[in-house]
Amino acid sequence: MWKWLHPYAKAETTYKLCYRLLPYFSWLAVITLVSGSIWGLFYAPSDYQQGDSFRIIYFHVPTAIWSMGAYTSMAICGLIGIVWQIRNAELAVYAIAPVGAAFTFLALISGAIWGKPMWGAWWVWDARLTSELILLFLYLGVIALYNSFEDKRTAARASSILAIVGVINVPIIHYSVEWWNTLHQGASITKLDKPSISPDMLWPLLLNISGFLFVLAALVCLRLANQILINDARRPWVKAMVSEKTNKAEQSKNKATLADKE
Amino acid sequence: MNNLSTSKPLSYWSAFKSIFIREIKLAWQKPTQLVQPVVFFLIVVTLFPLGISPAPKTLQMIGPGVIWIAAILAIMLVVERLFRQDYQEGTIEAWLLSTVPMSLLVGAKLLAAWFISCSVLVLITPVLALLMNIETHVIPALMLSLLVGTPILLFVGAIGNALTVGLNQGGVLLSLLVLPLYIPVLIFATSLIEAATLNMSYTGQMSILISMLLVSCFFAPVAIAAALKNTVN
Amino acid sequence: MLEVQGLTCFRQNRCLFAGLNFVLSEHQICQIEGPNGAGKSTLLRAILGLFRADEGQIIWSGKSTTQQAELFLQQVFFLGHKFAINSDLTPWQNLEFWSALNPTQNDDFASALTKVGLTGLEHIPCHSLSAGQHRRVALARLWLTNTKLWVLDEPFTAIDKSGVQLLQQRFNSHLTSGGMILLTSHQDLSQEFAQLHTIKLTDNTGEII
Amino acid sequence: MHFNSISEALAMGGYGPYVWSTVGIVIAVLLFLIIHSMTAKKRTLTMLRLEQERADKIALAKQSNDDYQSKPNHN
Repeated sequence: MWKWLHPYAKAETTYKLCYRLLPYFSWLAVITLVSGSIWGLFYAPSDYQQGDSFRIIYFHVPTAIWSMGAYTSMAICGLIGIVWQIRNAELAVYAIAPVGAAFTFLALISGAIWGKPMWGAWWVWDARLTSELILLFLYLGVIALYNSFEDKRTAARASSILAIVGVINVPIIHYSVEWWNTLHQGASITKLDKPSISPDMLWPLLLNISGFLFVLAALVCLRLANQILINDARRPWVKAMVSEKTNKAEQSKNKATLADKE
Repeated sequence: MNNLSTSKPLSYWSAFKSIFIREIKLAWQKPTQLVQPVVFFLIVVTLFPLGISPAPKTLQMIGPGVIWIAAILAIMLVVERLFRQDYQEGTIEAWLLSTVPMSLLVGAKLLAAWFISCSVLVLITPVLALLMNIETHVIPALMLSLLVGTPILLFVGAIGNALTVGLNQGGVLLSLLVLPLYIPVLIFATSLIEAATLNMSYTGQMSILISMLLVSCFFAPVAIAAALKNTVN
Repeated sequence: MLEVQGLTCFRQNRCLFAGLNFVLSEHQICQIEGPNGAGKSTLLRAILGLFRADEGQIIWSGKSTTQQAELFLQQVFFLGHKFAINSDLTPWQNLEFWSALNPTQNDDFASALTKVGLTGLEHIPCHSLSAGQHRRVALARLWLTNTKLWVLDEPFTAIDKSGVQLLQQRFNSHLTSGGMILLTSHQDLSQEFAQLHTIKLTDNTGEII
Repeated sequence: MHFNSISEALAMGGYGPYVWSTVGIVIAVLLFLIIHSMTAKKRTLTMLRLEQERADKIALAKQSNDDYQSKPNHN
């Protein structure tokens, strides 16, 4: 029944929706990220224990939160795509994956840089950093799996299945790593958790958390639109777009040759 | 003779049984495939004392982890070729076209694969435990952890194999997909053994492992069936 | 009755066929023709649900096959490019295994293997058989199955003349007992089957709306 | 402002290199992602255009080949 509920116009509708939403997300992202970062970097008071190095929190925590959030939404899209056979949801999986991987990478790097002054080492097997590292592997798996299939439809479904399997594991991994961490290192190492944070510090953090969410949303809109374009390459509406582009290219070429002659 | 309406009733149980028996027969005909993971398991464990230190204290400390990592690698070998022949010969297609649910058929295959390849790994661990200088009272815990843990590894690995079986390059991609998913099992299993070494109760870790086994028993065949259906496309 | 309605299949963004319609009813045999890469195998696989069609429906006795997958599969016999014969098992074991998963009219493997001329080879592993014999093992299933619809992908390749004749006899007896056959072949079959229908797939790279 | 001067802000109480390198990396990665995503459409359309041209060429070649063969006395 669902198959009949999604007529082929729907891909085009989604494509247009992506571009309609894009400016809102982009502007919201710019406003929140710029204000949050400036507030956090220059105006928020410094932490009494960590000094000004704590300001890395404004980048580490949002990316860490949304790296997990992106994985979860990716898996939800995969599930919707597999269960209800909705092509656009399958396409969203690979639209989200690279952005999520980049966020995970940022969370890891910022965590490591923060760790250097805190622990005196770039890498400590801290619970959150370790699970971020494993999350990065999970993302890389999804991306690698998608790219190794020639047929992109098969690729989209395979990576959807992997994302679903992965998301069942994410909480288990998180929990197990946390547990392993307390077992092996006890409480001697300060975790990257925010200890009862003061409101002056919290507001910019919330701004940046929402800012990174908008960045994620905007990027996913762009990439999803592109995925739809690739998937629908043989449909008339995409063909019209391609031929329009061809005409434009020819026109500009003609202009160039005319200019040369003159 | 050509009456199209009468047919022998098809039972799920006999289908399950026939796949199980087929796997055993196949394994019996190709004993090298049966022995390979076991030998690999032994060799990998042997490398560690040579590479780190043969001091009994060190061996005792790293022993459980080493045995578990070696078991994971050995199972990766098993998993890598799990569905390959069936895929290449078209058996997977035939399964998909059978009226018996795919996940049941996959379950039979996995159960047989566990008996064929993984049970041997569990059985030879006492030998490895002696090599790694692990105290005798820890050996039952080690074997128990492998008994519960190896099916999880096999089931999760089979999902990875089902996803990549249609591709030419299997191995590296498979390990990228599967190894991160193995981490929780590794953590809980080694901590179970650690608890046993300290003469502490390990029911907590055991129950976590068992619940992971149940979850993977339930989900893996469904995921594998979906993945195989997708690969055959 | 098998009814294909508006079937459209893409493979890697290439349109194999679009809006394909045809009906196959009892006692009918239908041959799908076309050059290599025209999508003959894909069409067969799409009908069986092994390939996800982009558009269209397969109707089996009045209902969509996706709604009654199990009922449909109970009445279908498929022989593809790969014929699901394990090369380490014997012909006998292969048939035994196959019959445990598929609806059959009897379990008389001996006579089925005799029919396809494999007497005496029942109990040696399939990898020591020739390609043609390999194929015959797969074809022996035709004498065991009691499904209504046969979907056969190139059943005549790697088969000698007498084998082809034998197959055609079997097809005819299946057709007279109310079966239907859908097959791909490069051979011209109009001599052998009076009621033959053909579907031509051209090298279609067209578009659909 | 929490800091008294720009140079103090840049120093970040001695943690300047850490904080600013984080900011730099975040900006670099985000910029890369944004540019990569924004040019994706263009790349796709170019790819599809080339594909289309190739298909047209093949069709043309086939057409002329057919014409050639259909002529009765082409030798």
